Parts: sequence; structure tokens; C-alpha cells
Amino acid sequence: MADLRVSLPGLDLKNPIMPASGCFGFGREFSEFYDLNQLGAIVIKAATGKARYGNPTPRVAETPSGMLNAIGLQNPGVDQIIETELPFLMSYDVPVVANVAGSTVEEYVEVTEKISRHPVVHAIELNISCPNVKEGGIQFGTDPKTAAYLTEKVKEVSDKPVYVKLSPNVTDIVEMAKAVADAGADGLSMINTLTGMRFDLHQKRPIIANETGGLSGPAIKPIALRMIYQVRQALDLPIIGMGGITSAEDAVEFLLAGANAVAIGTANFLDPYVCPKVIESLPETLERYGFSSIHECRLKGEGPHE
Amino acid sequence: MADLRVSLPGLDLKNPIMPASGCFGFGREFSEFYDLNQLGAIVIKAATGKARYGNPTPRVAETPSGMLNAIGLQNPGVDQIIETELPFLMSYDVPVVANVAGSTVEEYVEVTEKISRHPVVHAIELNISCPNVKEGGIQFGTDPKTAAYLTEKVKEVSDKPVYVKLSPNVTDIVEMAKAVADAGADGLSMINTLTGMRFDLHQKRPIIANETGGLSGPAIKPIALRMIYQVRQALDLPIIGMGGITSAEDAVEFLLAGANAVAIGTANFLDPYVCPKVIESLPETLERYGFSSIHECRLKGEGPHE
Amino acid sequence: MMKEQWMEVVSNQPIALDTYEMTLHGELVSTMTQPGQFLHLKIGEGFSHMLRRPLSIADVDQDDQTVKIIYKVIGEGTKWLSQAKPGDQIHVLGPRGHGFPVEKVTGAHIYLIGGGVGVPPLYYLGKKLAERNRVTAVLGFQTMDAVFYEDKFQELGETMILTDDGSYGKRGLVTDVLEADMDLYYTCGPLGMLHAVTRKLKDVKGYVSLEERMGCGIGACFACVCKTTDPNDDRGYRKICKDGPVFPAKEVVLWQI
Amino acid sequence: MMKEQWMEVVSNQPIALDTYEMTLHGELVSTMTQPGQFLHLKIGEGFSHMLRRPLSIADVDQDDQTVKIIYKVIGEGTKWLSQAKPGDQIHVLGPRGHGFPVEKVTGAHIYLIGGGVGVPPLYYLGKKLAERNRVTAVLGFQTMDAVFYEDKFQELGETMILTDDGSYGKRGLVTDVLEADMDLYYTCGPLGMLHAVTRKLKDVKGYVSLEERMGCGIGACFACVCKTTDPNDDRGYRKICKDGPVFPAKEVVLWQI
Ligand SMILES: Cc1cc2nc3c(=O)[nH]c(=O)nc-3n(C[C@H](O)[C@H](O)[C@H](O)COP(=O)(O)OP(=O)(O)OC[C@H]3O[C@@H](n4cnc5c(N)ncnc54)[C@H](O)[C@@H]3O)c2cc1C
Ligand SMILES: Cc1cc2nc3c(=O)[nH]c(=O)nc-3n(C[C@H](O)[C@H](O)[C@H](O)COP(=O)(O)OP(=O)(O)OC[C@H]3O[C@@H](n4cnc5c(N)ncnc54)[C@H](O)[C@@H]3O)c2cc1C
Ligand SMILES: Cc1cc2nc3c(=O)[nH]c(=O)nc-3n(C[C@H](O)[C@H](O)[C@H](O)COP(=O)(O)O)c2cc1C
Ligand SMILES: Cc1cc2nc3c(=O)[nH]c(=O)nc-3n(C[C@H](O)[C@H](O)[C@H](O)COP(=O)(O)O)c2cc1C
Ligand code: FES
Ligand code: FES
Repeated sequence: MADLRVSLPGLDLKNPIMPASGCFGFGREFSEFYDLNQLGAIVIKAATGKARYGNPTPRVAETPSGMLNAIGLQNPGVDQIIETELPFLMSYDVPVVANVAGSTVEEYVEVTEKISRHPVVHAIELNISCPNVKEGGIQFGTDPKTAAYLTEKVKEVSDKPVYVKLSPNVTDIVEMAKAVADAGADGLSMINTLTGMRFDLHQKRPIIANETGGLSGPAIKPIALRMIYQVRQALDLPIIGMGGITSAEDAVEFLLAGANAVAIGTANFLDPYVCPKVIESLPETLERYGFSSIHECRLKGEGPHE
Repeated sequence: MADLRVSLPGLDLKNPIMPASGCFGFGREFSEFYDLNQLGAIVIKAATGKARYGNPTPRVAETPSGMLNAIGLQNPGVDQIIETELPFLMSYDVPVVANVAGSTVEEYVEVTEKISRHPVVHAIELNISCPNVKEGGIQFGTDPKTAAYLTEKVKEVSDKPVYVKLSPNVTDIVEMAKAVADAGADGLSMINTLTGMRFDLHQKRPIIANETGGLSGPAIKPIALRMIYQVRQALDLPIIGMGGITSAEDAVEFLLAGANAVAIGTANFLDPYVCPKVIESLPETLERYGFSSIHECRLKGEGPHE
Repeated sequence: MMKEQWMEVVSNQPIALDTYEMTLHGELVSTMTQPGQFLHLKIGEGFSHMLRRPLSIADVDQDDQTVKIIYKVIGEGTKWLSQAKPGDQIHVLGPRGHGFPVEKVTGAHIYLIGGGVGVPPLYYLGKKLAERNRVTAVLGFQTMDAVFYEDKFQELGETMILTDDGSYGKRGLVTDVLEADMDLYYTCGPLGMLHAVTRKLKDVKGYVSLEERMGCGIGACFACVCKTTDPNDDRGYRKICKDGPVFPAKEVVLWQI
Repeated sequence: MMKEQWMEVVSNQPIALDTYEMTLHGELVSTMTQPGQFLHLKIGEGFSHMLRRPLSIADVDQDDQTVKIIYKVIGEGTKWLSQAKPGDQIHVLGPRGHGFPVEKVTGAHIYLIGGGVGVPPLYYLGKKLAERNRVTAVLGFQTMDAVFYEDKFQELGETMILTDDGSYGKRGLVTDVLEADMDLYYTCGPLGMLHAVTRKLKDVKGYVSLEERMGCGIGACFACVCKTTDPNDDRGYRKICKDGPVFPAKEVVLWQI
């Protein structure tokens, strides 16, 4: 059977499949559906310094093969997460990736410092790209200098490897990737959502109360694949790939594009069992395309990524 | 019955529906399906200075609710288009929008100068955003200064109003729109395709021979709507909106977002009759949502765009 | 416990203006015991529609293993549902959420106050309550053609129908006919109606069922939150899909600013 | 002239490994007279699949108003097709393109050279040609389980089956058994095979049927072009969907650099 193991900074994964941040809460709800031990890792919802209520509702809208969301980083705050959510995850033998967000560099640094010390947290995912936070959020993700500065500061205080999660809402994704790589990022997560809108024809206003929202789901898969491919051509950094994955075939396509592991977001909403299903069908899928391990998933003529 | 007429610089449209550039050739093929006189306008395929063969095949790939294309501006060249294609369109009472592309400023200027003089051409659509041309193409569309310079030069020689077609592959679409507006653009067309990729799992290489292609179709609709909305908040310039329109509802959604007229691209491939169908159902659709004319399609609390 | 199933469409037909009643069959029905819970339905083929549609359980027949939903055709999802034919399979996640608490209610005079497609969950609720209580139904619809299930509610107790345009029953809003002669009320319908009802019946114990656009429908995504009235509430919010959709009327803020 | 129709699936069944034969019924069949043309089929519901799938006409019955297509399950589109049941409606655009010229061919010895799912169009072609010519079929398949329509071709003339692995018929490639003892050939199959066939039969008049990923399928988008061999050709290219898919073997470049 094909070898599913992947070893990345901080993350020894039994398989390359993990739920994406914000689409899996802190794991509790999905633990009612299946044993979380099956997962390669769990990326938890963004943590901020203080509790946040997030944006007014409606917060989601459907789009062709996708959805918009503007949750607005609702979360109980880093202290509460450490106190009530992480202990629950301790009962599983699955590395946790803590997604960190904030409105200021100081907030990112504070949250990272606190959460990275927790033993269940094996890596930090620096969410510089959440488009739903008005103050700062979007700038961190679209300006290479700011992103690099933030990465540097966070790296200084982090006990764990830092994966920077890139925003696709940029002209030049490679420039962004290089900037955070030079600033010390241990890996990249890509992509976050693309900014989009839908309008309610009856109400004559945007469907999402926040007006714009982040587009996710299969609709953005070709954009995610392109960006991962471009960054892979330019850099050797580990990449956790995501954007519209719904099947083992999709996962393999991301690995081919240059990802080292993948995360599944929106598809969890349609099928709560999607992660274990993808994991289960991954070995036969790999074999069908002639691969005997995750590490072998390379484009023709390309060597291993690490 | 709801009034479908729209009046834009150079374009007195009997209805706001036109086929998008590159998806309708020069009209001949579709004229075998229906009477082109039904259309609001016709946007013809990009013209370049000399004939181009374009990219190697495969040039298209399917994606969830969308497709990728990398045709690579195949066209017979501006002289041949004037000689053999425009006369055919003379037999219809429909304004033609000539899409102009090039690799250099000089080429754009030459093509515009020639084609804008033809009586069937009522407006120029300046394709600064075709992502499939390696030399120059992408830079024109993603750098505000270059885009402004090109717009200025083209305006100098154009007998007809110039609509600049914006690329969505940018961090700040409003900055791009403002740059070309200041440079004298009479209107905007938005959006062109987003750069994307798909991989062939059997062959282990990109499906598109050109590697990347332009993503179009319903998948990109939320991004198009967002960009049009953002530009509409910032500018009063007429906007021809496009990106994934398949129905009269979609068209109204684009009008609400801020477009003054709309173009339908990819949907023509699935249903060659989509343009006349949308035109036919537009009056009842407008009425269902309480509009008695195209000009009334505004968000709550917003005035007319022009 | 079973949490999802491809259920079979037994019947699917219009019962009022743009309103359909669908009967689904499957073992999953055995888990559907709480009125007010909802089913989360997959729409369309494959992954073309990434969001499921929440629809309330309108009636359950445990012997037949069938569940009924009643839905109004609003957009693409409900239109797709309306085209389903007997024998088709529809993927159902659920029942989800917490419904109306009925276990401990006996010997009470209870009002069921529904508006439009807020009426369906009240029927299954009414059936459960009528066994040991006196039930009065006050049901508002836009117009005569939109009215459904009047006879069925009448079997449970006194039933008043109102229409906005007066084309059937009384003309007016449900609040026009409400008196505080009740021990308890349960209400489901448009937000405006819920607001008016809870204000008018502010001194009566009541439960409201809320709607919100949902992402996951299982409590993981925070799409469907509403605020709590108590500023000292430890979370300050509730998830409609998981903590609700039914809440004590006094617990949640109906109109957010 | 009618150009599209929702056609009804009459039957749809596997006839070889991963290979299905579908019979469609509708008036559109009356326009399907040219072998080598293709149907452009809509896949899935609504606009979830933006590209149609081109599939060759394999057989036509004008009396019954039915057309047959034979397809191999490759990806999502053909998988979807394979799940269609009798009574389902499939939207067909077509027939599109230009097929094999058969009108003026009489009294000739003609080879039909097919590989895999390139075989289907040759059957309808063979039926038309066999009326007034001697037909020999050379059909290559990967393996025994992939073979289909052998009997049907045998009714038209001498038929040789080859398999890559020798599990059925002769082992080898179609080119292994080709002699230049023919007046004309028609070939359809994988590019590698077309290349080998046209090279081996470079002194014989022949027609090839090409495949390419298509956008519009009607000649408007320039997705499906191939280069012409003649450097002085006024366009330098052909559109496979409109000018083809069938071309004189010498007219088009099979392998682009
Ligand atoms: C707990 C709950 C129970 C419900 N029970 C019923 C019922 O029994 N009968 C009934 O007719 N309707 C009910 N609704 C409303 C129903 O979910 C929507 O009418 C339906 O989802 C509309 O889907 P659509 O695809 O037709 O509309 P679209 O507008 O095309 O849907 C687009 C998206 O918006 C969401 N959406 C649109 N309107 C609503 C809404 N009012 N509430 C929640 N999400 C919405 C859809 O789920 C979908 O994700 C209920 C809603 C909730 C939250
Ligand atoms: C003129 C013509 C006639 C054909 N006749 C037949 C036939 O009779 N029987 C048969 O089995 N196959 C035939 N093919 C090939 C058939 O079109 C593809 O196998 C089919 O489109 C694959 O679709 P899919 O969704 O299953 O695969 P996917 O790989 O999921 O398709 C993705 C996209 O790629 C396109 N594509 C993939 N492979 C091909 C291909 N080989 N040629 C063209 N487009 C492709 C699809 O149309 C679709 O747009 C023909 C192709 C052409 C061009
Ligand atoms: C409802 C929702 C909430 C999300 N919240 C977060 C978040 O808190 N932090 C983050 O980095 N990304 C967040 N994302 C982005 C996802 O992690 C992921 O990058 C994106 O959705 C693309 O993957 P997908 O198409 O598989 O969903 C969220 C996405 C959705 C749909
Ligand atoms: C096959 C194809 C060819 C295209 N060629 C051109 C072109 O020549 N010039 C141009 O400005 N846009 C071109 N476009 C972009 C479309 O005009 C349109 O902006 C885009 O496809 C979004 O609209 P849609 O989603 O309705 O297709 C092309 C798009 C497609 C799919
Ligand atoms: S819909 Fe996801 S938390 Fe309620
Ligand atoms: S597929 Fe569009 S030109 Fe052939």
C-alpha cells in the first residue's frame, strides 16, 4: 500500500490530509462524526488576543462551486482556547496547527507566544490573509514588506515552526512567498480565500452583511494550483496546499502542483466525512497514477521538493 | 415591458447584452444559430498587428463551474480582420466593439488606429489583460503606470471611445481603474480571466500546453462582482461587466453591482443560444425584481451610475 | 448513531403557491424524534452546490420510516428539490440542532404561532403536544393560495388562519389575534413576525425558532450565530444550527444592529 | 435546420472494459447523415460543467430516429454519461464538424483503421461504404476486455483485431498488419497510432480523424486548432471542430512541436 507519511517542519504526519482552519472549529463537532485520530493534522480556527464576536450575519453565501464567508474571526480568544479547546485535542494523537490572527503585529506576537508553548500545538499557521478583518488584516497579506516584518516578529517568539498562510488577492504571489521565506517562515500555507461578493436581487444589497466575503471551494481550485505551482518553481519551502479540495484526486493534483500536504476546508460542510474519505481512498488513488508514496508525487522531470 | 436600452459612450444599445471577446469569434459561427441583430453589441475576438497562430494545444481545460483557456490571441491580424471579418458584421444593425491586443505599445496603437476607423466599429476594448501572451501582455494589465501610458497612447489615435479591459490578477483593482480613467479611458470592461492551472494526473504535467490559462465561467462570478462593485464605489465611468454570466438573473446581479451593460463569454460554449435567451428573459426578470428599466438597476440607496 | 443517509423520495408535490411537501424514506427517520430540528439537505450533483439547505422536519412517521418536509421555492436549491421525483435519492444530514422542548409540558394551553414556511415545524410539534395539552394554532400566510395544512392543524386544536391580503381567513397579522390567554407559545416564521410576537407576548413563556444562512450546519463554522440578550452570558452568542434553531424567546437578540 | 435537442436515452450499457454504448432518440437524428461527425454533449446539471464533451456518431438509425455513441469512461463527463438511465434527457448539440467524404467513393478497397475509442465513427462509416465498396477493418485495442463491435465489423468485411498484450486476436499494433493493398484508408484513434499509420501509408490516399480538447465545438473559440502541412496554406491552421475532425491525411500536422 502506498506510503502516506509526510514529514514537514514540526509535523510528522501519518497522512498529508488535514482540515483547513475555520472549517473545522476546534474539532469537537467533527469528533461526533468520526475518530479524529485518522487525520494527518488538525488546523484549528484562528485565535486572536481577545475574544471576538465577528461580523454581523449573514456571514455566508453560496456561489457556483463555491461559497463566500465573512465570519470575521469569531473566536473565544487565545487564553480561552488554551484553557478549554486545546485540552480536548490532547486526547488525540494528531498534531495541531494553530492558526493565528490579529489586527496588529503585537497581537499576532502575543497570540503566537502563548499558543505555541502548548504541547499539542506542533506548528503555527500565520493567517496574514484573512480578508474579513478591516483593521490591518488585508494589508499584512498583500504587502510583502509588512508580511515579512510580521513573520520575523512572530518567529522571534514562536517555539514552533511557522507556516505563513498567503492571500491569493495579490498581483505577484511569488514575491509574497519570497518575502516571508526570507523573513524566516518554515513553510507556507496557500491559499486563503479570494475576495468576492454576491448580491440579493430581492433586497438589492450584498448578501453578506459585511458586503465582501472570502471565496472558497472548488471554484478557486485552479487559482490555488497555479499559485502553488508558481511558488514551487521559485522556492523549496514546504507548502500546505488548499483551495477547493474535495477528493483524493484533487489532493494528488495539489501534490503534483507542488504541495507537500493539503488541507480541506469548505468540502467539510457538504460532507462532514470528507477528510476520512479522502484519506481512505488516497492509497488506491496514488497507486492508480503510479505513485507508491506521497513523496513520489512529482511532475514529470521534477525532483523531490524538500 | 421593461426598457432594455442603454446608452454608453459610442454604444447605443438596444439591450445591455453582448457576447464577450474571444468567445464569439467574429460572429459568423453564431450567425448560423440565430439572428445577430438581437444582440446589444458584439465584442469581437482580439485583433493584433500581424496574424498570430497562438499557443500549442491543449488550449482549454475544464474546472469546477469554469474553464481555463490559453488560446494565445490567435487571430488573422488587423488588416485581414478589416478586410474579411468586419464586412460580414456590416450586414447587421449591431454596434461592434473591437478588442485590441498587442505585445508592444506600438502594436496596440497601430491596431487601434486601423480598426477604429472602420464604420462598423463603435468602440475599442483595450485588452491589457490577456494573461496568455508572454511578452508584455501581463505587465500592461497589472501595472497601473504602464496601463495608463498605454491608454493615453491609444486614446490619441482612436476615432472611437476606448473601454479598457481590466485584469483581475491584481492586488488593487481600484488603483488600476483609476489609473486608466485618469489616462482618458471612456469606460471599463471587467473582468478578464484569472490565471489558473489544472494538472493531468496520468501525464503528470499541466493540462494546458501553455501551463497556465485564464479562468472564466461562473466560478469567477463572485470575484467579478466584487471588483465591479469596488470600482463603481470609486468611479463614475461606464462599466461593461462580465465573468460567469449565464442567465438574466446573473445579468441583473452585475447591473446591481455597478455594471452598465454586460458581456457573456464562456456560457456561449455550453449553450450557443445563451445570449438571445438572456435577452428574451431580461424584461420579465427585471420586472420580477421591481425594475422598469436597465437604468433603474441600482443598489438600495444608490443613484444612477452615469 | 446514524447521522446521514441517502434517503429516497417517496413523494414530492405542490401543496400551495410555490410550496411543496416532500416525503423521504430511510432508517435515518428513527433518529428524528425532536420537533423543531432540521434536516440539512445536499443539493444538486457532486460539488456544484457547496452549501446544504436547512429544512425543518414537518412530520414524522416512525412506522413507515418517513419524514415530511415542506418548503417554498426560493432559489436554486429549493427549485432543484421541487424537481425531485419519487425514487430519487437525496442526501440528508441530520436531524440537526435542538428543537422545541416538549417532554415535560402537560396540561397547558399552548399557542403555535407560525408564518409562511415557518409553519412546517409547528405541525410535528403540535402533534406531539396535542397528546397532553390544549393546542391553539395561529397561522399567517401572504395570501389564500399560500395557505397549507389548515385541516391538519384543525385536528390538533383550534386553528386561526390569517392572510396579509385578507383573501382567506382573517386579514392581518398573527399578532392581531393574539391574547395572553396561554401558558406557553412556540413560534416560527419571518424575523419581523418573531419580533412582533415576542414583543406582544413578552410576559409569556415562549420559544422561537430562528433562521440564518448556514455553512456547516453542525456548529463548526460560526456562520449562523446570534447574540444573547444577557450581557453576562459566558459566550455572548448562540449557534443557530447547534444550540438552536429553537431558543427560549428571552435568550436571544432577534434583531442585530 | 435543427441544431440541438434534449435527446432521450433509450439504452446505455457497458459493451467492453469501461466502454459504454448509448442509444439516444430524437428528431435531431434526421440531421445526422455524415459519418465522422460528432455530437457535443452537455454534462451534468445546470452550469456545473462548462464544457461539452465531443463524442463521435457510431451508428444511426433513421427509421427509429436513434443514434448510437460509444464512449470510454475517462473522467467526470464520461462517468456522468455512464450513469444515465433510459428515459433521461441529454442535451445534444450537433452533429458538428465535417466527417469522412463517402459520397463519391465506389468500387474501392478501403481500409478502416481504428484504435480503441477511435473505432466508433468507423462503424457508421463502414456501413455507408460497404454498400458500394470492399471494406477491410483493422482494429486495435489494449486488451481482450476492451474489444467491441468485432461481429458488427465482420458483417461489413474482413476484420482483423489486434491487442497490445496479445490477449485477443493478433498481438501488436495495427501498423504491423497493414499492407499498401488498398485504394483508400480512413483512420481514427490515438495520436501515436495515427502518426504511425499515416507514415506507413504515406503513398496511399487517406483520411484521419483528430481529437482535441474543445471549447465551443462550433468554430468560434480557436481551442481546437491544428497546423496545416502546406506552409503556403492561406490560414496555416484548421479547426478540428469545424473544418474537421476528419482531414485528408496529408493536410494536417499530426504532431506539433
Ligand atoms: C433551521 C432552518 C429551518 C428551515 N426550515 C424551512 C422549512 O421548513 N421550509 C422552508 O421553506 N424553508 C425553511 N428554511 C429556509 C430555507 O432553508 C431556505 O428557504 C432555503 O435554504 C433556500 O434555499 P434556495 O437554494 O432555494 O435559495 P437560495 O437563495 O438560492 O440559497 C442560497 C443560500 O442561501 C441560503 N438561504 C437562503 N434563504 C435562507 C433562509 N431563509 N434561511 C437559511 N438559509 C437561507 C441557502 O441555504 C443557500 O445556502 C429553514 C431555514 C433554517 C435555517
Ligand atoms: C471529435 C471527437 C470525437 C470523439 N469521439 C469519441 C468517441 O466516439 N468515443 C470516446 O470514447 N471518445 C471520443 N472522443 C474523446 C472524448 O471526447 C473524451 O474522452 C471525453 O471528452 C472525455 O471526457 P471526460 O469528462 O470523461 O474526461 P475529463 O478528462 O474529465 O474531461 C475534461 C475535459 O477534457 C476534454 N477531453 C479529455 N480527453 C479528451 C480527448 N481525448 N479529446 C477531446 N477532449 C478531451 C473533455 O471533453 C473535457 O472538456 C472524441 C473526441 C473528439 C474531439
Ligand atoms: C467559513 C470559513 C472560515 C475560515 N476561517 C479561516 C480562519 O479562521 N483562518 C484561516 O487562515 N483561514 C480560514 N478560512 C480559509 C480556509 O482555511 C481555506 O484556506 C480556504 O477556505 C480554501 O480552502 P477550501 O476551498 O478547501 O475551503 C476559512 C474558510 C471558510 C470557508
Ligand atoms: C476561450 C476564450 C477566449 C478569450 N479571448 C479573449 C480575447 O481575445 N480578448 C479579451 O479581452 N478577452 C478574452 N477572453 C475573456 C472573456 O472575454 C471574458 O472577459 C472572460 O472569459 C470572463 O467572462 P465569462 O466568464 O463570461 O467567460 C476570452 C475568454 C475565453 C474563455
Ligand atoms: S452553520 Fe456552521 S456553525 Fe452553524
Ligand atoms: S472548439 Fe472552439 S473552435 Fe473548435
